[in-house]
Amino acid sequence: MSAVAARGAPPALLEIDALSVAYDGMRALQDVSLRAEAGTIVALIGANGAGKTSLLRAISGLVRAQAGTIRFDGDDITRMPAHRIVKRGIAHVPEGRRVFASATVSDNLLLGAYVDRDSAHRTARLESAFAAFPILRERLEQRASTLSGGEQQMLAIARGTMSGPRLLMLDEPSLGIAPLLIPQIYACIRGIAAGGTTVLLVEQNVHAALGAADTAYVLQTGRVVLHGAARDLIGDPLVQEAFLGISAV
Amino acid sequence: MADAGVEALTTFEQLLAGGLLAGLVFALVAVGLTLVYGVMDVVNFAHGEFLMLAMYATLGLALVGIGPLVGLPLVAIALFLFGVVIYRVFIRRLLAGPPEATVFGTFGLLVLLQGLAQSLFTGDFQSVPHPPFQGTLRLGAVALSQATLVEGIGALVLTGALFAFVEYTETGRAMRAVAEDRVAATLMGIDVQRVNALAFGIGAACVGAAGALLMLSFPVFPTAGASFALTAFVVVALGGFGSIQGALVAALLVGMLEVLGGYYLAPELKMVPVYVAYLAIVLLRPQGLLGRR
Amino acid sequence: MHVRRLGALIVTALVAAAVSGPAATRAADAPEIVIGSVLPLTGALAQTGAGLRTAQQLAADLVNGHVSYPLPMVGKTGLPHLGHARIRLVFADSQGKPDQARAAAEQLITQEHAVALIGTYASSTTATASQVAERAGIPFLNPDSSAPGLTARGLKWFFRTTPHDGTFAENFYQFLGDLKKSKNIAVKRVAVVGEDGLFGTGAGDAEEAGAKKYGYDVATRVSYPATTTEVNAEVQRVKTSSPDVIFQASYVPDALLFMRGYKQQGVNVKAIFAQDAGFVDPNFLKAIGADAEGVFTREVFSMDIKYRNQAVPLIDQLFRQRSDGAKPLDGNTARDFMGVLVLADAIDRAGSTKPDAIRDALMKTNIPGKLTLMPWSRIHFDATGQNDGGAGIIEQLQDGKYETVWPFDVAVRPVVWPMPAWKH
Amino acid sequence: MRWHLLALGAIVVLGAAAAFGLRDAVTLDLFFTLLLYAVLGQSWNWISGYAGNISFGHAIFFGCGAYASALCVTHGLSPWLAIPAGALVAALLALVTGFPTLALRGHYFSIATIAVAALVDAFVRTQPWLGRANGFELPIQSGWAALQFPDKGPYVLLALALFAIVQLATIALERSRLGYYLRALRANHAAAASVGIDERRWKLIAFAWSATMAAAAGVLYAQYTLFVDPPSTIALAISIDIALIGVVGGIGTLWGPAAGALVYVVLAKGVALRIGGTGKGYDLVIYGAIICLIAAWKPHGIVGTVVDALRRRRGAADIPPGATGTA
Amino acid sequence: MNAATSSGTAALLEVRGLSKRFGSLRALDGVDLDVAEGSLTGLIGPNGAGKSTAFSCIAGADKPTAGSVRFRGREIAGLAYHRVAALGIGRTYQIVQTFADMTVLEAVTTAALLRHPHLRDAVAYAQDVLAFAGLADKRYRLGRALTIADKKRLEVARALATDPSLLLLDEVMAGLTPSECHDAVGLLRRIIARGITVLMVEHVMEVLMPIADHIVVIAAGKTIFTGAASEAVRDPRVIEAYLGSPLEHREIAEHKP
Repeated sequence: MSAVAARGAPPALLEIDALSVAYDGMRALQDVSLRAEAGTIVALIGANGAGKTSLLRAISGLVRAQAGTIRFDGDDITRMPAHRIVKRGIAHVPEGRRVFASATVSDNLLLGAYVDRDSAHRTARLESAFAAFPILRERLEQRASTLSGGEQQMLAIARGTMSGPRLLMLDEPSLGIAPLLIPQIYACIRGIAAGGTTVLLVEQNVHAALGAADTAYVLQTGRVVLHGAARDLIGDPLVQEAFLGISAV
Repeated sequence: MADAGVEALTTFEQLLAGGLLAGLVFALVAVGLTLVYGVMDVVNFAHGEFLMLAMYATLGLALVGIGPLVGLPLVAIALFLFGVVIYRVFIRRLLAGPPEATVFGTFGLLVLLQGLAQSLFTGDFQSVPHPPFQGTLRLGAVALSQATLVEGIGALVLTGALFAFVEYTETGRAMRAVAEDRVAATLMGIDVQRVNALAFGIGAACVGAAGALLMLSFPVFPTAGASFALTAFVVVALGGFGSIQGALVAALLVGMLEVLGGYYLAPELKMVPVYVAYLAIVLLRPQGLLGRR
Repeated sequence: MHVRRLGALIVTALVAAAVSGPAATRAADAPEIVIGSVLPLTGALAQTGAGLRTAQQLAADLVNGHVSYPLPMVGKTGLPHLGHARIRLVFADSQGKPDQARAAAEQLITQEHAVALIGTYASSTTATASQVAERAGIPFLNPDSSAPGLTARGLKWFFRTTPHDGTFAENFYQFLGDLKKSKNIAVKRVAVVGEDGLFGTGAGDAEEAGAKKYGYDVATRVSYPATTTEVNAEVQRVKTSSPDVIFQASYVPDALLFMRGYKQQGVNVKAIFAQDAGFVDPNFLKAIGADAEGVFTREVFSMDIKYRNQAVPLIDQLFRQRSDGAKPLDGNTARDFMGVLVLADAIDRAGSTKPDAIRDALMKTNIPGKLTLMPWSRIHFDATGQNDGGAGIIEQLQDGKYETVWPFDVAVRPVVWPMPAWKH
Repeated sequence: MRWHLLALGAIVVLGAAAAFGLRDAVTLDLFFTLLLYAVLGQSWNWISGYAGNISFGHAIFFGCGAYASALCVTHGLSPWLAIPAGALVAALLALVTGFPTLALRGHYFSIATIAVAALVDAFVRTQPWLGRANGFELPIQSGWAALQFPDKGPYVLLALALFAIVQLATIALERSRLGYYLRALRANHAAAASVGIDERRWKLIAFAWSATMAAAAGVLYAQYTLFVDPPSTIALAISIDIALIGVVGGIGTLWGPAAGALVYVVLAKGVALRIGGTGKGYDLVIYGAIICLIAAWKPHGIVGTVVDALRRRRGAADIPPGATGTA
Repeated sequence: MNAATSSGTAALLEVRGLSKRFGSLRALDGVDLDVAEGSLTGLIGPNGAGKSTAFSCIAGADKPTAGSVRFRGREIAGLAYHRVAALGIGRTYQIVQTFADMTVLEAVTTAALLRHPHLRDAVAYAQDVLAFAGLADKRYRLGRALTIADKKRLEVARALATDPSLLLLDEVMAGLTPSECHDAVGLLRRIIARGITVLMVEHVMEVLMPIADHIVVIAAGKTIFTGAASEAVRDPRVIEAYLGSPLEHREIAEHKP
């Protein structure tokens, strides 16, 4: 049941081995191992405070690992400064979206492409972002603060794709979004993965997450308690308990 | 005696024009300060001393035959480098401490730079020899100093350039991102330390340009920056810390209030309307005229 | 002219040798007499203070030396009535702050056992330092502070050689009176302009009082913050009050702002009377050029005066040698130089280092104007301790140089009246 | 707490011994200045340290006391009257200016204090009854009734008494509702409100007391220096000196202001005395460099650093109350 | 329009039509809820539903854009934060808000000073509260040096020390291990036993099920359900809002770019 990275298996795009993280007097992650193969969608699920966000923050370099290693495309990025990790090809769409509220939609998107200034790349990525979220094209010159919550979420995801990452990490992309829009966002996430980008997804909406993901990891109080193919996990009572506590009813 | 009304009107026009130009000069000095604040939340209390160094640099160039306007880019570049170095070796450290560390750290810098100027350049008042634009421009009954006019135009160009830089360039965009959300900016691949250093350098370069222009009409001495800096702090706070447009609007307002207050109230009370306006405005809008939050 | 310059050079060389070399005639065991000097050696006035210190030290060295000048006590190898005791100046820093001046005075009296104090330039620091001397019963000689109130405090131990703002203001009105007599000029309205610190306020008050006394109208009184960066309102106020002359007390930056403002706004007056300070600063002249032509200033000293004392250029030479940046002797440094001589003279005449004796001697001081560097009739203290022989001079900027134009008997140039109109 | 009282007691005993035993005016002057600035720093510390509103206008309250003293003496009233009068005016000024401004946060408050101080300065400079730029010179008198002495001893005793009162008041503050509330407000004003703390009310109380202390120091200063004018009492430069003393020592700590005053007196006065006489500003260079170094390497100030070190040594674990400077 | 007021039931807190906008963002869009005296009411909803904003508006930390908040029949909407606290509403924060540089005892004492102005009394009361909350042995630790569970406990203790009649608890269980959760539930039961009315925001319904008398579910800024906990988990609106509807591949395919 424990998630041990399969030794001897071919190297995955992202390989995390025995990662431990602590901050603010709190042990956030303990001995976490995880693999994400190129082009797949990996879901991280678990209750609030289980350590999902901490894991993403550790990968993107926002918090320092106390022990363990994070390897991306074969290279050790455990102690790399956050801004250089982005250059390596990892984009992180953080919890709470954190769009640049007073900047325009267009500026937000261009900031997403900060590490890649090739204008042809930018144009192409802009086009695919608009294809995924047509509303953004209409809102291009509006300040991000004037967007609705759902639009801000779309902007955040689109911004994450603008650097052309090989790994896109999404922290609760369905948060605060009208249910009607969720399928649209997930369709887009699948589209991104289909384009060859690996997606690491933290999600509270278990059905949405497991429906979209290839593999999934269940976290509880900083540890991986379960992992496997997403399809297999959907019906697992442990998942319901770990995350919802509703199965008991 | 019917002329009395006409004369009063002329005086008013003259004061208005004078206030406007004075305001532009304040904007010239304030704009670099507000940029630095906006990006990294630091009020650089040594801002006036940066200005003073720029004025000395301009003087030095003038003494070897390079006039203030030609020297301006050189001074701006020199101040830029100075700003970057100061950020890298000093300000960065302050940012890691408690909020009051930046306050007294930059105060220490103020004292240090004044002392250095005193020991290097003596306390004498010094002006550039034969500065250009010493004439007067007349628009009807209104007479304006050419030098102040050039300074005012410089202020507009500088404010405009800075605004355009921050709004429309890649780096400016990165600065805005850092200003708004350091973490999110990092996630865009922006090196926050580098952007901070750059912003501090550009803030210093603005002061460099301001210093070069001010040498058209002011002498330099070790405490020359202080007179401008105090007004600049009020301008920046009034406009909203971090807002470039806010600084321009506030500077014009301060210039107007100072000149009109000085005339219609009393010259010794000329700063009274300025400070009262500051208090009134921040009490109604705690974030300043065009500040956010 | 040439002869005089040559003579000056020779004497200079001799004095330089005398001052720097060992004085053979000095009694080896002659006691030292300590005079405490409180000066602004750090802070905003530090540079002025450094010059004053140089001037005072020069005076002390000349008193202790053996080269003679037509100046009191100079060249007698110390104080003859005290066994050729040398005087030693001990300096203490006022930082230009009243509380620090007080502490400095106390230090000099209690630790250095100074027999008399001299200083302190800024009127506010002189006020506190002189109180310490008063309390301790030690004579205090003030050569350089201009607030009139200093000698109106009823102090027993306070003596001031320099004329004060009241005298300077009176000088301007006397000058106007003289002009009226000789040239039949008519001045009625005066504008009084000054920075809002002690300097500008003191000068302005005295000028306003003078206007009342001599029957002039005060067209406007403009008091502005010294650190201001623009004077639009101030200049308009002066302009709309349409004065005949302007009295002005400003430092360099504000003096420049005002002069440019007057020119731009076409404020045409018959004369601008400056309270020296910013208006006589070399940089002011350099920066403003021909536009300041015709400006008058009050002074206490000028190298261009028809001096009655041939020591003036020689002391100037010596001072230049010692001062930072070869600065010429000016009103401040000349007054402080003389201050030390006045004290030395009194101590010598007292023949004692007892404070009472020195005070009595000071009260009997009577040095003829010819034996000073100053354009004064004499140095003699009235009951308040104020030198009643002090007077200012009035200079006018002519051909880029301040030339003495009043009193007429020491003037080197005739008055140009009115000031030339602004050239555009 | 016991240690604080013992330390204070030791200082009072030593200071009193110095006041009675020493005749050396220079040393006594240094003591007096040190104590006076420690009082001013502590006064500033109440509002800017404990409550966290960094003020750059604190000198106006000092000025209230100094001017009250000058007015009393020049109008033939007892200078003792200036203590309550100056304190009252200062407290009122604090209430009137604090009511609108204390709600401002961060630099907006700091600039507001500069603005208020500039307005007070402009007011004084235009009022003939306040002596305008000329200020007041207090006539020389002697004796306890006149609060003036030919020797330094009594002044040092008075300053020592004031210092002791202010330190005791601060110890009491740290152990009072007000002190707890101020620290809570500084740490987190929203959380403080959630436990029912009325920010404006408590900060106004602190501001008024703070002003009162500064005014008392002002009276003592005026009676000591016998000269009161705007640059030496209410100017921005004085306010900045006071603030620097507060932060260099360590804000929000009981002994910080005293430590800051020590550094200030030793550096600003000592360095100036030793090497300032050239007019070349070396004293400023050294003083400025030291402030910079403290800001960069000891940003919590001297006492703040000691307190942090103590805490760290004890493993941030079971520190009984009163064992550290802030407890 | 306001049934609860006229009915005269013992509703300690009545919220009607509570709305809050931040710029163009509608955080709350008409929330209604009642909290009966002595009850434990759970406020649940998905992340971003507006639970914390509703708390802030009730506690006075935010001013609602519209709507009414009545506490003991008295309108308190828009009242200053500290006055609401003084009236007897205590709260905790979702993201722990410590008083930096204060020990546990000092922080709780600060709160106790509201009802016990003398420090000695406040400290004594704070000691009681800490013992009650199970923090007595950590009273000299700095707040920032506690574990997350103890920080949450400290927040509860701090709020309790103001002697509230209504306690608003914002996700006090989030991030706790099962055994810590167990302890926290124990504390909650003791709080209720003291007669303090509790309104608590939770994300995890499991916690609320056994202890809540009443559940209010909000989603997208609106109240969508009020009733017993056991009913809530069966309510289709709640399930959809809370769990999200299962994504059909068909749906995704429709939206495929």
